[in-house]
Amino acid sequence: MRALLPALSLSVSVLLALFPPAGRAADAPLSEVVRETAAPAAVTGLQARDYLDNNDRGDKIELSWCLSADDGAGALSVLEYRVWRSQAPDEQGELVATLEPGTAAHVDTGVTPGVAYYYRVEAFDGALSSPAATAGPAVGRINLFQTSRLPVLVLSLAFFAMVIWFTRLAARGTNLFVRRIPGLNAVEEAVGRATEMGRPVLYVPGIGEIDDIQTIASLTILSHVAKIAAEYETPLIVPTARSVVMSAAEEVVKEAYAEAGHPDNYNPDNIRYLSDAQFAFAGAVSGIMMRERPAANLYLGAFWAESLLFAETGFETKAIQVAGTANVSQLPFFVTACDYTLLGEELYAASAYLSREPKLLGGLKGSDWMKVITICIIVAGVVLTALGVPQFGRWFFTQ
Amino acid sequence: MRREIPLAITFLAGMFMLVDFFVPHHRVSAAGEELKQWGTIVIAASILLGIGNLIRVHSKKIARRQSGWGFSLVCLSVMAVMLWFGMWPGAKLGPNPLVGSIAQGSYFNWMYLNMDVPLQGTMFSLLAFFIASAAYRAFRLRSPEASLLLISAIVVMLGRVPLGQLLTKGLPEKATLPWLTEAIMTYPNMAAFRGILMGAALGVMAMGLRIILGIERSYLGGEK
Amino acid sequence: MNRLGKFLQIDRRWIFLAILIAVLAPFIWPMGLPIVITKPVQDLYNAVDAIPPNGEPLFISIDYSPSTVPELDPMALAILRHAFSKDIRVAVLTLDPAGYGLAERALEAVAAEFGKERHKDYVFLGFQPGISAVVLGMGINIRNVFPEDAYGTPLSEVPMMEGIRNYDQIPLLITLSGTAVVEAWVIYAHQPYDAQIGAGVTAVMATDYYPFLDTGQLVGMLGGMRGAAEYETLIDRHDAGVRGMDSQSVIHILIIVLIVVGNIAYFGSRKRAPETAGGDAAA
Amino acid sequence: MNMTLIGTTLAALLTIAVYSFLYKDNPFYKFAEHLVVGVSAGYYLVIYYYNFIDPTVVSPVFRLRIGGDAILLGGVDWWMALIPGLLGLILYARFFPKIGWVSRWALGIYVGGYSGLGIAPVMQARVLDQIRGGALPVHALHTGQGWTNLLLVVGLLGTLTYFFFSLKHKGVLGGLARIGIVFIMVGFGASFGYTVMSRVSLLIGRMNFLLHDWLRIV
Repeated sequence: MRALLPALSLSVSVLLALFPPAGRAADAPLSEVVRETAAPAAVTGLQARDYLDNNDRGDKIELSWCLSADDGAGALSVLEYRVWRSQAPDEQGELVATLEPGTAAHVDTGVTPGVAYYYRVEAFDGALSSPAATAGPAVGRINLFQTSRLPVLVLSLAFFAMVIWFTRLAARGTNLFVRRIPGLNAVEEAVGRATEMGRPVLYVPGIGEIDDIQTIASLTILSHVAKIAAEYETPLIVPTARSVVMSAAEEVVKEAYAEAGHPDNYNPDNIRYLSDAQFAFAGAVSGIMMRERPAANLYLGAFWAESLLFAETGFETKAIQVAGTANVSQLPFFVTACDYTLLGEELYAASAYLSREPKLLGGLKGSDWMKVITICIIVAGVVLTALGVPQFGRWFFTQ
Repeated sequence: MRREIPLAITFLAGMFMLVDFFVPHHRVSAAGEELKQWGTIVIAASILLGIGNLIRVHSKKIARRQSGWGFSLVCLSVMAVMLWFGMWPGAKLGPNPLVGSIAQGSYFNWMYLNMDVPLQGTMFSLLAFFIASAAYRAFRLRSPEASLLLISAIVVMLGRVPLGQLLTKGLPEKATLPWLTEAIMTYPNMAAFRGILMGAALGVMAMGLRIILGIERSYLGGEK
Repeated sequence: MNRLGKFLQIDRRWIFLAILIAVLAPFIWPMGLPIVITKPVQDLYNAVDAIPPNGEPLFISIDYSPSTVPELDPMALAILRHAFSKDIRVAVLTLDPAGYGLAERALEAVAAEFGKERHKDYVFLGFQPGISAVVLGMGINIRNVFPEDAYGTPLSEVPMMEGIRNYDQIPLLITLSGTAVVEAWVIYAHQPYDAQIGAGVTAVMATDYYPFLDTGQLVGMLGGMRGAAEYETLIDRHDAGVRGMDSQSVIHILIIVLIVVGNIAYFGSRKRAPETAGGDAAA
Repeated sequence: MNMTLIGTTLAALLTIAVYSFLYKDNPFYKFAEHLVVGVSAGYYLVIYYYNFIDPTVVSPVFRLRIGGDAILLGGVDWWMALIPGLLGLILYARFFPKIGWVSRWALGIYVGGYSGLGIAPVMQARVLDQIRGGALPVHALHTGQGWTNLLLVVGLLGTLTYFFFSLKHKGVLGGLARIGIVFIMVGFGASFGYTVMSRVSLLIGRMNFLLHDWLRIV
């Protein structure tokens, strides 16, 4: 008996070498060959087509098939399905997926749009593969509009229309009402006090990058502050944490001094880049407060944790402090530690209000009426859900 | 022309990125990726602008022997040392260079971990002290609103630490501090922050639109 | 000015001293107060726990800088220990230039602790600037934004990254951050690509992200050192997070006492001497 | 003494130097303050160079890696990498008054691109999704869920009203805005509580470093 087994396997392997079963890898281990001599049944009905949800980038092809007859049954039980992809009908191509038994569909997400692909699917039982089912060509079609994002487009366009409309209205000289923003007058007052005391004004435009809207709003306010400072002939120190913000601040201040008729008083050394690192910046600004003793500290822009460090050090040096940020987590500190605070959106409103440029009010008014629309949609949503209309939530589900 | 070209560039770049969001076409996204890459390269290249300003301000201080010029010298020389340790090309030879490398174990990395990290962390932690003094001198029950702020702050401060949780241990679940904290976070806090989030989002979009359309141009430096 | 008014004006350095004592004392005499697990932490723990071992990797984005190390480093260590103890593969990246050294330090330390092998069990992808560009780019192909790992090995030669193409093959991505980077992951990875995002944030940012938990935009969240302490309790490996919780309790109580005393002194002094009342803040 | 021990001791001394600021401004603090500015400036410069300028501009343009130029930009030739390099360079045109205005082109690409990039995703994640999350069913007032949903809806509407600038806050509008400010203040309080936690954690972290990592007494 002991001699019989090797002899048997030898003869089988010779036979197999002469008449290989379809799909078998030529170097399959001998022992497995002994155990199994037939591959699992092939899958049937393989189909390949463009993935149809109209939102993809054309990089997906959807496959479906009927399970191999041996899936989940007997000794030839399928262990996995293997999906191959190629660009020619008779090529083996690249293995793109191995799937668990019981799977009869797959979305191939790695295709190049517009290229024709052929697919082969094989059932594999651990040793042998079934004959491959083939399908193709299938082409991933590129879509030009992502329909699932339609609600975003509709609301955005409505919003744009309102902003543009109000901006034009303002440009034509229509008086647009904006409610009083507490603390706005304090800015001028603070600069005035610094002048009386003969000490500089410190203006920190936040630590946001130039693409942060708060930074841009802050630069608009800075232009206004610089004009007052120039008129009062009070030094204005602007420390920044970003290089680009520094160069923009230089331009803004230089120009404000020129407009105020004091271009010679502009001191480039007072617009300083300190550090990109948050607390290196915070520490250095605290140092400026302790040593150069500004009498008015204005913190307007995007602030994070350094807010309280500034506000408390400024309190210690007895400066009058005005702050404003849309970073909500910092507002409690500014509110408690500073003399005046612009809350959230008031910062944007202030930039429109202070620049005395009616055009800028358009954005504010547009946002305001968008808020009304938002409120209406929420109320409508609440009512519709109460009435048992579920479509509402679905419409707002975007991807 | 000095004014129009940058505004046109802003408009085109902005509109393209806006359209990119709605168009899944791979060529559009590839071009969008490219444009974003350009933007970030501009920012990366800008860092020298700031460093240049830093060097100018401090070297002026040193040259004029202004008060504290010694500290300016510290600042500039440490920066030079960091650059030397980090980028000296001649030292890149050898399997595990200590100079000219930023890998773990190099001098550059050592300076970062033992100087930059502790200094920044410690400066940040100064806030714990400042919060205490602000709490003592500024948190007043001046108005009903201020009282609400204080009460909810105290509940959260107690509800999130083990000692506070022990205080209300025997009480029914809905009277315990952790439950109240969760309730404040999940209801009033969420409603308010959601509202602020939406409002701020509109502000951001309005400003974005104004920039693209060239209405807001202060970042380009004034009006001329 | 009366006595209460004077009490209000004490040198703030006494307050600083009180805080210093309050933080140091529990280190020397620990109280060992119990730690209750909250839902967002449990959710994140479960999400990590559900990742199959030696399969698709957990991605951790170390998006913090030196200033928030005390809060976020314990989280990174706890999550890494959890993953490695369950043989979950880990890929680490950073979107913060200052996070490079920190990410490397945390990953190498925990990997050595568990005897894990680079490129087989974990990979460090390094730093790429341009937050939204990187996050969006990873949705198309990780190799577009991280063509090689931090040490110059092409990703195609990293065995554990085989077949990992974009968010479809990432079971969970955890961002640890003290800034708005978390929102970038939600907006540019979860929204367009349906990536599963978890977050570990500083306590101060936690309030901002509660609305995202409710809508499922974040699967779970660790908030501050307390979150780290809870995670450490869940994996039963106490470290800096748990060690600090006693001090946290004591200082919170101290600050509340300061608020109460400050108010008593303020209103007490005002009743007798109304002219000292200074409206110093606008709400 | 090995490098690790020297490093930890140095870090501990710098930590103490920063804390000395709490007593008063002094030379040790000034030293630490200038040191950290220098170290971090050097750090950023080097990290940006290695991770960004080198792989995207310097390598593709100057080293002309054979067939491998395209690593980052998905099929971009080396000359394409010149464009962002030039954009970076023209930022420095501002130092030459005659061509200074060219530097605005680079800013235009950056600010314009990112403004456009931000609009739609912000509308989606912060407006649409939050509308979906905010419009909760409130009809089932016989259940606890109904009441909490009502609370959330009213709080949201109140907050939105508070930030409405176009009309004076009077009447119904004033009432809603008043509810809004109540919610905002409770939210701020919670935020304050969490921030206290956060800052205290940082302090604890530094103390843990001093006592555990450096002195090893706990």
